[in-house]
Amino acid sequence: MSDPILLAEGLEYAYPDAVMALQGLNLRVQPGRRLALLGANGSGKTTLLLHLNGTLRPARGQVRLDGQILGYDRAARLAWRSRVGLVLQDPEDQLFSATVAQDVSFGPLNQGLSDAEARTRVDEALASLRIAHLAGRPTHALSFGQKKRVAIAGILAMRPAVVILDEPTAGLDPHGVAHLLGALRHLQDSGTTLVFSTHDVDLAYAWADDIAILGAGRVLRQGTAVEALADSNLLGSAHLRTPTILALATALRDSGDLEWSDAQPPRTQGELVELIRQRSVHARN
Amino acid sequence: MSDPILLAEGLEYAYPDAVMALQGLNLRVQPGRRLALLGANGSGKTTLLLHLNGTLRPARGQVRLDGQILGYDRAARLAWRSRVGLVLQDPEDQLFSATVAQDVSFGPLNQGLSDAEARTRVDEALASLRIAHLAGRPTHALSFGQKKRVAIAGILAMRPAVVILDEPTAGLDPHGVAHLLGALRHLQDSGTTLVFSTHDVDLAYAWADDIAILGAGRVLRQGTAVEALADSNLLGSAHLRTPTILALATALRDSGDLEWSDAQPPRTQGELVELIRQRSVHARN
Amino acid sequence: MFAIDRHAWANRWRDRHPGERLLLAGGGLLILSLLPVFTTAPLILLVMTIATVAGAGIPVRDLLAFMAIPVGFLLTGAPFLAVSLDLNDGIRLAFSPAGAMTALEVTLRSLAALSCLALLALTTPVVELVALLRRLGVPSAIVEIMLLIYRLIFLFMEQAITGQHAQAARQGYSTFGRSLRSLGQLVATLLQRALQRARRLETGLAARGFEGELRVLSPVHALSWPRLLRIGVLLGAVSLLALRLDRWLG
Amino acid sequence: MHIMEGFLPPIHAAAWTAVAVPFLVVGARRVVTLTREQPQTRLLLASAGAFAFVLSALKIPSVTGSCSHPTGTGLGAILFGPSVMAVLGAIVLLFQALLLAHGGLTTLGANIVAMAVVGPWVAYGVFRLTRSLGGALTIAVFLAAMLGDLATYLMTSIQLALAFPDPTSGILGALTKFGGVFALTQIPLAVIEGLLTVIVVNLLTQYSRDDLDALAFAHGGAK
Repeated sequence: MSDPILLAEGLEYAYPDAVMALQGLNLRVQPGRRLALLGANGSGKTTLLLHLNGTLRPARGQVRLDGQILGYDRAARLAWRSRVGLVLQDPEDQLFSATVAQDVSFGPLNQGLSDAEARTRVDEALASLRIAHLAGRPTHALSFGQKKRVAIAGILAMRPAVVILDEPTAGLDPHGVAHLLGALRHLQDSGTTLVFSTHDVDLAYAWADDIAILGAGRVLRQGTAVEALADSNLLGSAHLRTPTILALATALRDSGDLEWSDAQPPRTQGELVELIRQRSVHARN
Repeated sequence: MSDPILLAEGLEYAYPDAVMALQGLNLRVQPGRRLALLGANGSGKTTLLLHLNGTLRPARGQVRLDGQILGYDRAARLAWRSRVGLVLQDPEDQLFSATVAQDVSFGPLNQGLSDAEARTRVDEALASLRIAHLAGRPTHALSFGQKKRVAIAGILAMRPAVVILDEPTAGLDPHGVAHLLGALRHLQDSGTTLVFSTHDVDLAYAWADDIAILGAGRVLRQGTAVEALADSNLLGSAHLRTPTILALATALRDSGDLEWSDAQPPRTQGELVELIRQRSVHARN
Repeated sequence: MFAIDRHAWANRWRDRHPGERLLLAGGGLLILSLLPVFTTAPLILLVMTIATVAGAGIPVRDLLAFMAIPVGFLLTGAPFLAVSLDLNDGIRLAFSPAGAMTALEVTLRSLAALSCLALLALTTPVVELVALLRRLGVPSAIVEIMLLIYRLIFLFMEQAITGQHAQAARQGYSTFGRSLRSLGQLVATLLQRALQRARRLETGLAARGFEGELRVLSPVHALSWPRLLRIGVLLGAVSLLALRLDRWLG
Repeated sequence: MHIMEGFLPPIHAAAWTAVAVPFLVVGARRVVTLTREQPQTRLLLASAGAFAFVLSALKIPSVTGSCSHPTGTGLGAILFGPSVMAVLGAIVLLFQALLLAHGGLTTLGANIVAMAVVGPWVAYGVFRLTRSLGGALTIAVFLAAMLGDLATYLMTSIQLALAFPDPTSGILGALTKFGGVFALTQIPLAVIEGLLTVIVVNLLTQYSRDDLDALAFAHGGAK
């Protein structure tokens, strides 16, 4: 196992109105992988994300970036946020400028880049999310899915090593989800580490390399997707459920209809259907 | 087929910024059933819902309630909204009062009920959604799922014959979805007609009696859930996809592993797993 | 979101009529205004603190947190009263014994008054106090607007905080100039969203028969006459004791 | 800066409350008329009021590093007009006292006079005057917000000076004392608030004309 790029150790945090949000949370983020933070509403996902980019400061515990314990003075936070980008759930919360290109340029300009450099970054970020054609459009006239992608582009333009996304697929239709995941995959291929929070077990199973299951302000289990989702009791107690594809694939293996190894389980509808087809072709031959 | 309780005929509507939202839309809502309006973002779902309760007035076409063409004067709208309740997607758009009980009392009082009657309605509505314990709680301190249920209670307290819900499960975790659907099922058992919009094909398939597929401001197809979802090309062109359970059940039938009739297809993860188990028990016997 | 509000909704007196606390806190402020400060203030401070902590069950720590910011203001403000400024002979600052007495008086009165405010604010939801305004002749349109403001404050605060987090994530507060610009963008966006929310609420409430008025059921809290009487007696006793002590101290 | 609970002598607290009342009555009448003509105005005004509360809770970036909050009087007066602002400002001040322990009940009247009456009226007056003299919108907004802010603090200084005249040099000396302290801390903040308000109004006029039109009702369409 390589050294984690981000490491949260014993985080504790309570909101001003005394609601305890994190209660001794430990998490490791491996570089270059996709980590899903899977948890029900109120399990502390968003609070954790705000700790991972230094927005919130834990009452106890610490966050390490590349092994270094992070400070909370201004300079440290600025450096931290250049390495770790955070995309919040509601794009309305993070689009402040009149046009798409202006909005995406906000981060690079704040980083002190020149106008020309910022422009390059904007073009790059929009292209990597396949929304270059939106550059001149007014932000308020975008569809929800477009706003979501513009918000992500605003972070990408800062070229962070880790991109953290809060519920990236919330509110998107199947087509929008596919489009977004395609763009994120492209991002990962270029070496970016991805962390995303979700309560969608099917999404986490289909799309994450690693999963951390959150409940009551703690990480209840962390491992590869299959490891983390194996225990249906744990999932139930976290107000979650077993992913549909995994449940069916398991039932089909139990009934002797299908064979697959834990190392390479079917993850998506397409993969499972394919497996069923192949088997029936086999059976016929 | 019984007479529709709501009937939309040739609805056309354009927003002030000239975006055409409905383009000759026809829809029939059968009494006592659950109808899903399934469509991608921007397909006109919300605009349609706002027509069904008389909030928006079509440029062309008409809406019939119990066979009567509906008017748009004040009295007609009030009467209409007493019969047809609308729950918006974001509960924050419908909750305005400081405590739950106060908020829920708003509709009944507007209907001209006495304080005592309104109080009874509030208690009833809260009980039917299993949130009686929240009555005295401040609205702003509720969780998202609780807010959603309080917003629905605010409509139920008016005792509408039809309840329309815009994306009722959006933002809810698996546990919250299960809880909400349980409450809505209970509502249907008492004779209420339910119409809900969603872009979640799995939800629509698992939970609707009838489905209308929307695309580009029209109903592309309406029928029972299985009928409406049979054509995967149509779903693709509407930016949707085949529900996972239906896709797998079909693959398993095609491969000869499973038998089921179109009249009673497996709808949920549980049903399909059960079917697989039964078959393997059969096979062994 | 606000610690004060959380206590107001969940304390031992939650189900009692807000008029009772209003009488206690308001009566405390009244006698504090009418009677000699040096003897009345400590008594009021004592009574209100005991009522808040032992009566309503507010933890001492949270009561102290309530007092912390205003007391900070007091500690920086009051010393100014003890200093006199002589303008005749150039500008000269000097300690003034009379001013020191004023400073002490102001400090005592502020602390006592603050304890009355704490009792009221920590035990009574703002909306229940606002509802009482209707009886004082405040037009119902104003009262309804106040109640709605209360509800929307939480919504908009959340958006403001989240918006600032989002801007900070993009280095929006890295320099003074950028901070100002980010804050300006945030405020403009918040206003736009506030107005959008008003329009969406109009649709949402129309579905519930909204025609302009925002009438809802009032919560039923029975007014307890025995308790009101006891509060009256308590305030009377404090007044008498304060006067007696004042005479005794001469 | 709010005058805290109990700080003013009772007579002064009562007197300032009496001064505030007529402004509130006039403002309330205007609000009642507006809501009668257009019932939905309730929602719009409530949103405006909640916005004003949130605005006053935001932290202003400061050069020195100490924390401060915008008063919002200038922006509020320009957007909503001074008579409506008196009511909204009073509501915000009451809520600040009860939710945040900023200000107080006995000092509510004095704080209303300074922050919800004097500040907004000065801001509004400066804004109209500058505009009618042909000043650019940016200049008018800056002056309105800055002077509205300073007027608020000047008024607070006067209130404190009247309540606590200097033992040697009387009210004038006290005013110099309080005013001097406030001037030192407040002039930079007033300038910052002026700049901030310019940024906000510029953004709104560029990208959000409809919203400004929607608000213009509150003061008879004044722009």
